[in-house]
Amino acid sequence: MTPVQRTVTKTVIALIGMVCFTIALVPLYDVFCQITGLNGKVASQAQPIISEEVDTSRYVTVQFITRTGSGLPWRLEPLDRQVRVHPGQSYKVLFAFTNYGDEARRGRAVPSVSPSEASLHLRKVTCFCFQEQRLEAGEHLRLPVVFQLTTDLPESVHTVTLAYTLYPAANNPTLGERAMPAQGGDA
Amino acid sequence: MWQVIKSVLAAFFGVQKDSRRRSDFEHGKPIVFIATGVVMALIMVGLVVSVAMMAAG
Amino acid sequence: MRKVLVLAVMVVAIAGLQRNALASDWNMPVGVTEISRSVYSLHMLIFWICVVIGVVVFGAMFYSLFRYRRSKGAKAAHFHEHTTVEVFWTTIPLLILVAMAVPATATLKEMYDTSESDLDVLITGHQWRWQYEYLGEGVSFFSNLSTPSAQIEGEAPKDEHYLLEVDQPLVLPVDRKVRFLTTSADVIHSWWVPAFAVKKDAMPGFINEAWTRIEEPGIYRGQCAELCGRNHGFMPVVVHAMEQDDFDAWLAERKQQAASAANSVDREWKMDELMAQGEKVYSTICAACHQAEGQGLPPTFPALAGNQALMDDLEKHIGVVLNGVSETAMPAFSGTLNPVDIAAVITYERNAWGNETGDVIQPSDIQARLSSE
Amino acid sequence: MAPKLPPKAPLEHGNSITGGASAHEGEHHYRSGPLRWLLTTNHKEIGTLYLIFSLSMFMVGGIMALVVRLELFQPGLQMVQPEFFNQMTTMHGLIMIFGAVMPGFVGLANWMVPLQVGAPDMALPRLNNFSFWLLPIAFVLLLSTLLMPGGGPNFGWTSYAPLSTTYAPPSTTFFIFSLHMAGISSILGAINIIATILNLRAPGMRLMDMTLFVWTWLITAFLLIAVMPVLAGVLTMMLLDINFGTSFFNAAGGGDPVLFQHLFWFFGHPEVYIMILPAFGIVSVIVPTFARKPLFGYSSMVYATASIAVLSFTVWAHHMFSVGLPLVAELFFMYATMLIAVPTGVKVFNWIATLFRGSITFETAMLFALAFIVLFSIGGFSGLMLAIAPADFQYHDTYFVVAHFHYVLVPGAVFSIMAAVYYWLPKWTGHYPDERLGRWHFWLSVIGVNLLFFPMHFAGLAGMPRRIPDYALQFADFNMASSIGGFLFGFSQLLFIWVIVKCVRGGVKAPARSWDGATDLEWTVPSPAPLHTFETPPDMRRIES
Repeated sequence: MTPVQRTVTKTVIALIGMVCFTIALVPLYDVFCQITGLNGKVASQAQPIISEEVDTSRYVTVQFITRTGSGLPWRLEPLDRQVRVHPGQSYKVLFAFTNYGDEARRGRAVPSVSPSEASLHLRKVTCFCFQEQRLEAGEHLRLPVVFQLTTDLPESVHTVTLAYTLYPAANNPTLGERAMPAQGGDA
Repeated sequence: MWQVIKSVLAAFFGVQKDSRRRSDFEHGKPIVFIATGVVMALIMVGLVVSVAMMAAG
Repeated sequence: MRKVLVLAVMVVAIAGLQRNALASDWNMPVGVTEISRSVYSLHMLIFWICVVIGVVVFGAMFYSLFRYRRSKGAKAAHFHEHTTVEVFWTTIPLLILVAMAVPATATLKEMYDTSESDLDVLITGHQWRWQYEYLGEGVSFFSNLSTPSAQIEGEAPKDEHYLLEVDQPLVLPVDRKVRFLTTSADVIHSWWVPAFAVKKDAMPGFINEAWTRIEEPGIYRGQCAELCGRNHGFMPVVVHAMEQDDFDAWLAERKQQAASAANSVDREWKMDELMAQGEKVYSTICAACHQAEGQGLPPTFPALAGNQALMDDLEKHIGVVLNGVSETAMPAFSGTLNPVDIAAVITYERNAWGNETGDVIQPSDIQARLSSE
Repeated sequence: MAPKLPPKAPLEHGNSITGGASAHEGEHHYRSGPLRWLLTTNHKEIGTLYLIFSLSMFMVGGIMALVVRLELFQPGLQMVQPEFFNQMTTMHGLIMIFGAVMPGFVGLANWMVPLQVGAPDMALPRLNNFSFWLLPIAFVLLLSTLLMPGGGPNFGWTSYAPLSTTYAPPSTTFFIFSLHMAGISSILGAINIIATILNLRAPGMRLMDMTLFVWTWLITAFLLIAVMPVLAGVLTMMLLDINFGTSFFNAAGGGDPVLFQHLFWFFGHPEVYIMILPAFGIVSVIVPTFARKPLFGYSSMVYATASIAVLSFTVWAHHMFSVGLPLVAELFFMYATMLIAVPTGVKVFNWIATLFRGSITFETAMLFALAFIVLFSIGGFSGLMLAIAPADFQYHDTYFVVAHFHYVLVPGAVFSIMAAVYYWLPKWTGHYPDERLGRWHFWLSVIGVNLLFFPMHFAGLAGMPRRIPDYALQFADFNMASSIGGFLFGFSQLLFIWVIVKCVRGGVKAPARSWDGATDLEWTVPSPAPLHTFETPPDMRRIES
């Protein structure tokens, strides 16, 4: 190999390395979000409850916000708009799903947590957001979210807001889709 | 090795003596400098992250 | 020639600087919150640091340029390094920056402390309006640009608050910690009020937080700060801050209105009532995309006037308005407009601009569709 | 208006060390006419092609900027509708970055890197031809989207999802293809430049003997290799989201629009340095020439460049302070951004120390380089202000940001390219550019550019968001001043074209060493540089001081 060929080969190897790195960035981002709680992303599958002593010395307000995106004739409402919880204890909150359209549809609730620091300390045992839901025309359904705030939640957090946005599920999931894992959750 | 680290530190700082860099470029292998540079960059990132975490309290 | 120019530039710069200090519309507003004042002082601090560095550096530069002109017989020296000097002028900026970072960090931490709020407002960005929802109060409404299009098109003189006025401002109490939760129904928007130093992106599917504590009653104006499509420049933010008592009265009145609107759903509406109401709703909500005469802006925004496929299919028309169309700019209005407005606007669309279906949609019909039973 | 080709035989011999010009001209057979330009593998011809392409894209992007400034001359919608306005701002950004500034620097590298390292040509001449011709194809495709139904890209050059995916016009697929092509062109160009610098240096020329221009380009080329794949990746994800139903950036499918911004700015911030490092190199070559004094702190300059390049990978999220990052992330990116200001400052100090006790003359090239130092520093100052995260909440997405990056890119990158053109025109054409016209061009540009961009600081601070076609009345004066400045700056570039054309056609003959303070290797070959130079490499060991 001439020196030029050697240099070009090395450069191309570096280039291929960067291409691989770019492809890896997407899963890396997800991992990074899970570790740091960046962007209020929460685990997309069920986590076990940690049995720890309930911190009865403080209350944290947990708010629920629900929204429906375009194209899905559904309504989603929490039965309790907000609850006051002790860190360490697990709670169950019911959400009412209604399909007021005239055909069966599949939908998916996308979760978000604010402040994002709190997402590290929120464990969900059960959530309808772990998988798609299917509702018949006019069907009415109550589904639970069972969650726990861990006791190491920073003292500065007094309010945690959980938001769920309903979107129509893609009818035919295509290649490469980063679908929410279907396992976990009993809802 | 210490010389390499010193040179790379100087690079981060952006100041280097002419004689110093002459010897760098005559005796050092570029790959050593690049590798040290990358490692030092990572250390610096770690350092700034820990400062940020401390500041965030 | 050159000297005259340099002199002129300097005079203009100094004059500009002085006006800058006097007139606040040349500078960042000081604002009406503690945070906005800290931000302002950070801004002025870093500004003056830059000015001082600039004067020293450019001073040295222009001195060298003037003093060492070859035309004045300057002979070039041949030094090309001086480590002490270099270390010195690397360290100084570093120290200045550390000094800057300390107050900046403190202010940032303050901005991030959204805890223990007195009032929570959910702000949703839509193409191209803001929706405000007072969490737990059951009050929610859209805030639309109210500047008439005649002013934008230059057919009428422009008001004082041209493009910064809305039909329904966000009303907030003063001296209360208000927490904003921002999200979006479509693309990314950014909710910004300079007087509060609050700017937070509204992301579809995600929730962001910000907060403010307004100290002075008044009307504060801002704009959407993130490019969100065609009418990005036409979705202002207006906040009306008032004393707690006035705010309570306003909120009660709002709830009253919502209740009476709910009552009017059950009665039979006449065609001309629906058309009148529908025209109002259409012009504030729909006209931005589908245009004043229903001609649309194909291919992104389909025409409604003469849209035979839609006129032949009433069910589809109602479905689209209620639920929106996924992956397009058409939002769902079932959760954001009341049944009267939805019935009215559909009736209007089916009977205006040459669409003569004669359909009259009753609010009670819409209400029935939205209820599960 | 094709410029005169470099003559095949040297007109005159300069004080060449090694007789740099080739004597084997007769052996080559040249096609004539357009085919010659289409198939050329000569670095000087390809460099010329790049520069002509860059200049024409500068004009096209400039016309778009003038459409924007015309609409913003007064409040109200007068000339264009908002969707066309958005297409103009987007296209202006894309064309200026990928069509004007980057190819401008690549053109200069093509011409000058082989001459400055004593190489006969680029290391991979045929690849060089291919890299260039990708560009016109890419940009014809990009411009053609304006004529497609729904118009061209209208989501800003940053193309934030989902505005650029779910809500984008149908032409977005073509926009993605054209940027892919421009990206491939940049990558191939970078590989070529790296191979040339690392392998084809004249015998005895060590890395630390290279000019700063070559150094900065070497580092820039590595940056290109590192970040262009990221751009390609993010564009491909957009393509998949739009056409193949994936949900990388679509919240509805479990994706995240913030991911787009992280990926984009991980490319985008080093890209900013890709557009300014070669400018540092140019200024570091021109200032010593006209101060007749060696560059102060050469090693520091090289080290600072490397340092900036490395740090540029750690600051991307300072473009995203308002997207709702966690506090720790905000602090990290604020501190890292402050740090990167230090090596940048060192460069400015070094240039001034180079001027100090020099013997300074003010040729047009020097004027542009001096204006670069001052005006780029102003852009640097506003950059420092933008780094302060709490204050950035007020500056972000306003005209203050527009003012900042235009100060860095126009009197920064663009002025440096103009300085380089005035500096090397004698080498390219054999004639000095017209000094009187050059001065007119310089002063009109400086006044125009400041009138254009300085008031934008005030408009932004007063609260004017960027990317809006119409604005509230309190911003009217600033915008009118900006628009007047814009037209002044825009039309004074016609003077630039005139200077170049005039210089190509004739003028005062330039000797090999066209500037008396110039010491680099390119000044040892005749002016104009013959088509083939350094076929016998200059032996640097013999001229070792």
